[in-house]
Amino acid sequence: MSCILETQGLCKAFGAVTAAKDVNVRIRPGEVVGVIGSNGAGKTTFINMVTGYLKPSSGQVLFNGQSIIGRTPRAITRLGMARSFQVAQLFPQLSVMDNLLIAVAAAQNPFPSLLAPMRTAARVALADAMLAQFDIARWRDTQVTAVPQGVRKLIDIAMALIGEPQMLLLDEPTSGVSAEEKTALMDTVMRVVAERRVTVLFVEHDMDVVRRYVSRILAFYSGEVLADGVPEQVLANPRVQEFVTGSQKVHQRVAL
Amino acid sequence: MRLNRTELILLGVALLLAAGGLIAPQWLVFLLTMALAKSMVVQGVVMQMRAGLVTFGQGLYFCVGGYAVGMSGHFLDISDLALLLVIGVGAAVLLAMLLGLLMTRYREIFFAMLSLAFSMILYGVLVKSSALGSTDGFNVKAWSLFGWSPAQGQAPLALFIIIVGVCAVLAVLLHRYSRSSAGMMCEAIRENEVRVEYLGQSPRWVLYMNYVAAAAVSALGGGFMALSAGHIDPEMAYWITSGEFVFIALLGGTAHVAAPFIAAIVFAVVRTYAIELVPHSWQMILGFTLLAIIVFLPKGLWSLFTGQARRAKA
Amino acid sequence: MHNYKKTMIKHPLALAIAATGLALSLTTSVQAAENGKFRIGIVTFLSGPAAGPFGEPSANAAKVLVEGLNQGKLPAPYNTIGINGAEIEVVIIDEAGGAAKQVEEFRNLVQRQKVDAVVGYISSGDCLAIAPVAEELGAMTVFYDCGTSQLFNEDKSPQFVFRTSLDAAVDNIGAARYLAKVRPDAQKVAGIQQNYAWGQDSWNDFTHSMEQLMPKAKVVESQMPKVFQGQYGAEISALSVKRPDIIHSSFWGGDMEALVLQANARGLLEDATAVLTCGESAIDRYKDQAPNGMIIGGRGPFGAFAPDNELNRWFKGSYQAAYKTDPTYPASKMAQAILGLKHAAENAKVEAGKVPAPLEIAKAFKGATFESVSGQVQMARAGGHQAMQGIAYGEYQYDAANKKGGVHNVIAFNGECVTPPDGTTALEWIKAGFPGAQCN
Amino acid sequence: MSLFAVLIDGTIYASWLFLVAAGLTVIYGVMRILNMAHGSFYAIGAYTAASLVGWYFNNGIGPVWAGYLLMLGCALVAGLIVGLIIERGLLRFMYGRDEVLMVIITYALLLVLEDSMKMVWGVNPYFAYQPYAEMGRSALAGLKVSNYDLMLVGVSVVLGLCLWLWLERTHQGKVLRAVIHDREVAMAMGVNVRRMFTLVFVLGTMLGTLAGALTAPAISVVPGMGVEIIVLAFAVVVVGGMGSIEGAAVGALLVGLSRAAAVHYAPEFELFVIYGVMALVLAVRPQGLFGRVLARKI
Repeated sequence: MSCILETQGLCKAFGAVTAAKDVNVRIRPGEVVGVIGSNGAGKTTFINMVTGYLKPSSGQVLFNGQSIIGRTPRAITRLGMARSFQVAQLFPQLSVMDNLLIAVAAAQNPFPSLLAPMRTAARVALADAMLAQFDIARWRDTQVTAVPQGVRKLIDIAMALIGEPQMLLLDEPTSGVSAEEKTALMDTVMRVVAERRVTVLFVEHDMDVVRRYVSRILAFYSGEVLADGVPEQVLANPRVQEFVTGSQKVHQRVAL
Repeated sequence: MRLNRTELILLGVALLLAAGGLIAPQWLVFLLTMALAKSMVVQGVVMQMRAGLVTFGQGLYFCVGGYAVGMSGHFLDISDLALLLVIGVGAAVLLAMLLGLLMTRYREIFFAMLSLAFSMILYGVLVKSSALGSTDGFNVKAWSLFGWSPAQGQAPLALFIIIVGVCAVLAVLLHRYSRSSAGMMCEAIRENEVRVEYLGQSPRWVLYMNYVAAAAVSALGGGFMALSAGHIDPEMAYWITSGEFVFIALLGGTAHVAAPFIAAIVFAVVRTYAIELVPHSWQMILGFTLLAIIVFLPKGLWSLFTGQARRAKA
Repeated sequence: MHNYKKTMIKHPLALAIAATGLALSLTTSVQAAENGKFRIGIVTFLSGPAAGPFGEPSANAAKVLVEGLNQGKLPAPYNTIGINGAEIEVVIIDEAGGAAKQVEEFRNLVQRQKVDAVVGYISSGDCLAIAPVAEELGAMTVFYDCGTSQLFNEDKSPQFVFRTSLDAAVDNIGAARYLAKVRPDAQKVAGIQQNYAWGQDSWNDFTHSMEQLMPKAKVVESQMPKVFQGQYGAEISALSVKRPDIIHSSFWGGDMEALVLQANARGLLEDATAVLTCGESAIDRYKDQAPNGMIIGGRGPFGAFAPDNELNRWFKGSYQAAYKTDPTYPASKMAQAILGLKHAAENAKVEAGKVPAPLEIAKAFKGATFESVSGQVQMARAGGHQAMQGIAYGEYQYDAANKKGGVHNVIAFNGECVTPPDGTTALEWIKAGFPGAQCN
Repeated sequence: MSLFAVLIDGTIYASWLFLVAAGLTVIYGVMRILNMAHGSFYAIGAYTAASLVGWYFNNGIGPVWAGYLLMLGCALVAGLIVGLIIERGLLRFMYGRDEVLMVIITYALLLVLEDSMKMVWGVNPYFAYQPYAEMGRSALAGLKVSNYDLMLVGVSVVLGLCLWLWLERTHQGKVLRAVIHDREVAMAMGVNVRRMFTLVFVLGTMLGTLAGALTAPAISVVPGMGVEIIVLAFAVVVVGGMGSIEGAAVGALLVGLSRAAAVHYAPEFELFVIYGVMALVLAVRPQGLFGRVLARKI
């Protein structure tokens, strides 16, 4: 059956370090896939390669069956694959509304017009709708620097979704968010992506969060896919427990 | 085209200024003309500052505009002001479209240094070319406008009214540009270029358009400078000149399209009195002014109008 | 976006700032109204590398002279108070900053400061830019130093613009004539000039003059370092490998001193004779770092080349008294310009104590002959707007006993010998072989 | 013959360029401040040396060798004082500001210093030639070269080595490189970055004044001399890669040799050589020969 995203023998080496070794992944439309793995396992590298920020040393990436190797992130975004970031990538000096308006304008026209004003009623309506959907409308006119972390992550994702992507890659959506907020935040995000029928692949450290939303897990270890399957099965896998979830707890202890 | 309040106010101020020119003493009229000519170059600097790029070579386009006007007057015997300015802007745009391909690859200090290098190369070429009077430069022929040429001694006032008109139009256009998608995209690039890329927009394309547009505006200033001063020399492309434009840009701030105009006028007045009152240490006064602005008004004189000074500092 | 109008009212401070300019300017233009004094605007370099060698001495000379004139201390024919009985008042302006800025400041001097005459300008670029403005404003203007041959080719029918200094071509014609007299056997000529208009023109005039006067001599090397470079190691090597007999240079100020020091230390000036057209301006500073016999000029009969007349004795004396050093040529030239202005103003035939109008001064200045610290000056060129004087060259001699530099076997050439006649540019005249030149 | 001359002249000029550029690159490397006022430091060094040395020799105070010590000593002291005043009194309040804004702050500083120098030393040239003349000259393959210039080559080589060793071999150097590499991490590791900044800025200032002092005897010290060398020093630093000592050395050699070659073979192009080299290098290697590219982590 058809895949929305498929990688074939994806490899990436930074000098001596291998960040990805023969990664073969096939994602079907409508799936919600979780990617787990300790730090440096190559999760973010994977996303960066798929979205064109990094060029793989070798291998192939197919989006809806067409190769997107060597394309710029903007080209890939326009094809319908959007992403969010570990650290929310926003325009700090601008208001939340302006952030979204820029996203709308960018999505609507690859060649921005020089004199027509960016802020049109139509665009504002679109942005407002998005804010409402994530219910963060009350932050509408605040400067981003004054907005709490959790909300920033939501804005980051909202901006990614404004272009109506078919697929969304979430890079640690809950990182930098306090444990209490996590579930609330993820509920919102998952509600919205479900409403928009977007295929989702998200990187996450917190196993409870992963269990709660995904239909399938990819476990990364030192650039390789250790296991791929339904959550129970993957999390039961001894090697996963040894290298991923286990080291995960250690990692968290270290971090504290 | 419908004008919003800000634009109406800009045009109103311009009208007042033009009217003031009729009663103001001649030297003041001339001083304002020069200040406005410079302010156009400063607009070019500010356009790039909004995109997070500081150029130490905007003198390049200032100079190209000036020389294109002067040379078309000398070698092509063109005296029509409008035509001359169009030629000046055209020349600058062509050059910018070429250099822009390279410049848009650079950011931060490297952009600053490379822009400086290019304007210094032009400076070198002009110093070498004795046909253009080398460092002495040459005098620009008197101008006419659509067949009408101003009476003896009336040229400065006429030019003042023209430049005020041009500045008014420019102000409205730039005001719209700053609110347009492209203008906002520049700010977005300054804030976070990677994100802009991931929104499906090409930062380099936006910066390229911005660079060329800035060059055109600056060249217009250069052309007016040539016509009002009546003389041009390679000094226009020297890095100190470009530094002065950055100076004025910071003085005004990037918050509003009117800021560079006000800053240029304030600068001209401060400098001329500094030179008159303390001929031996006027640079020092400029230096302290600049430091004071940076420390107390990080967003420039304009923050006095909006009361942002404190907020910006915090 | 914030509402412009409302915030304006919310911030009167802002309004104040924005309005300061206009307010200030209007007030002072009132204060600078005519006050019965003869206001002279002095423009010369007060900052930058030209301030030390040229600007400072010029400004000092102006002060000494104006003070002397206001107290009527000068010897005849200038022993009358001030200018035409009116006390002199000077406004000094810095020439640094480029021609465009100078045009602006010139207009301020005339229209805001209401000066009765402007005396100044060292940079040729500034002179070229100022001339048309002076004519447009009908402002009495005396250029005291700039030497570009272009000045009166651009300003064809001058009315208010005068130049009491010599065309730079004269320096180099004089240099060539001097060489023809003292070094007729010289074979290889090299040159080093600052890479800008002054240097390029000087070298041009000199080489063409040499072709006429010393056809046997060949140019073996020409160096054009960036102005104010200060380091001439490579240039000196490039010159010395060509083993020239003569090295011509139009260097001035710090560059010249650095060149002499470095070239001398590396033995270049022992094998070759240097000809420095501006050499005199550092005569007190070379000490034993310049070889005896180095040929130096003073851009006219100025400084060390100035004649020993009563006027010059007074000038030297009071300059010495005020600044503990002899006046160099820029000082003499400034003095000459002011004296010329006084002479013209007092022959403008207006009642004593009145300040004559620019046109009246100009009429009297045109073609005038006046006494100066450099002897007699005739405004004999460019329809009576350009001074004609002789020029002198000599060899540097260091008197180790009392640590003082001087000039030996000075040869002076009279004006008709080195000055191109009206209607031809300097270069044409040189290439034609100096037709009509009468040499003493 | 003239090829040999090119090498000699190029090396001498390069060593001077390195002296001038060293302070600039050290400050930029650690503090990310492209210091426009560096030229003024150079000028201050030159003025201090020239005025004191002139006074020392003209009044025959003491032996010649002491004159050299005086020359260097006073320049270093001047650098120490000026550096401390500026860093403590102004810059430390500006840290964390945008890189380009720092450039402009130092530009303002330059304007102020230029006029302050006029107030202290006036506008008349200072001409302290004795140290230069005293050393005499030697002939290399028929080319007469001033020993002072040869000495300059030695000095800058030694200086370069010292800086390099200091950065690469000493503990303090390691800490500094940590600051250069990642300021936050260095802070986290408990490095007192503020003190490092003070140290480095004063060092950079002293390098600047030292360069001035060493140049003074060969030239005539005039107002505006500082402004003239800034762009030159920038070019060298940008070519070599900003913040890298070895880069500055290579950049200096590249610029010095190409300029010497131009002077000997194509005097016409001497004026463009420096900017030509700079534009060329940047076009090929935007970060300069030895510059590091910092990929943005997302």
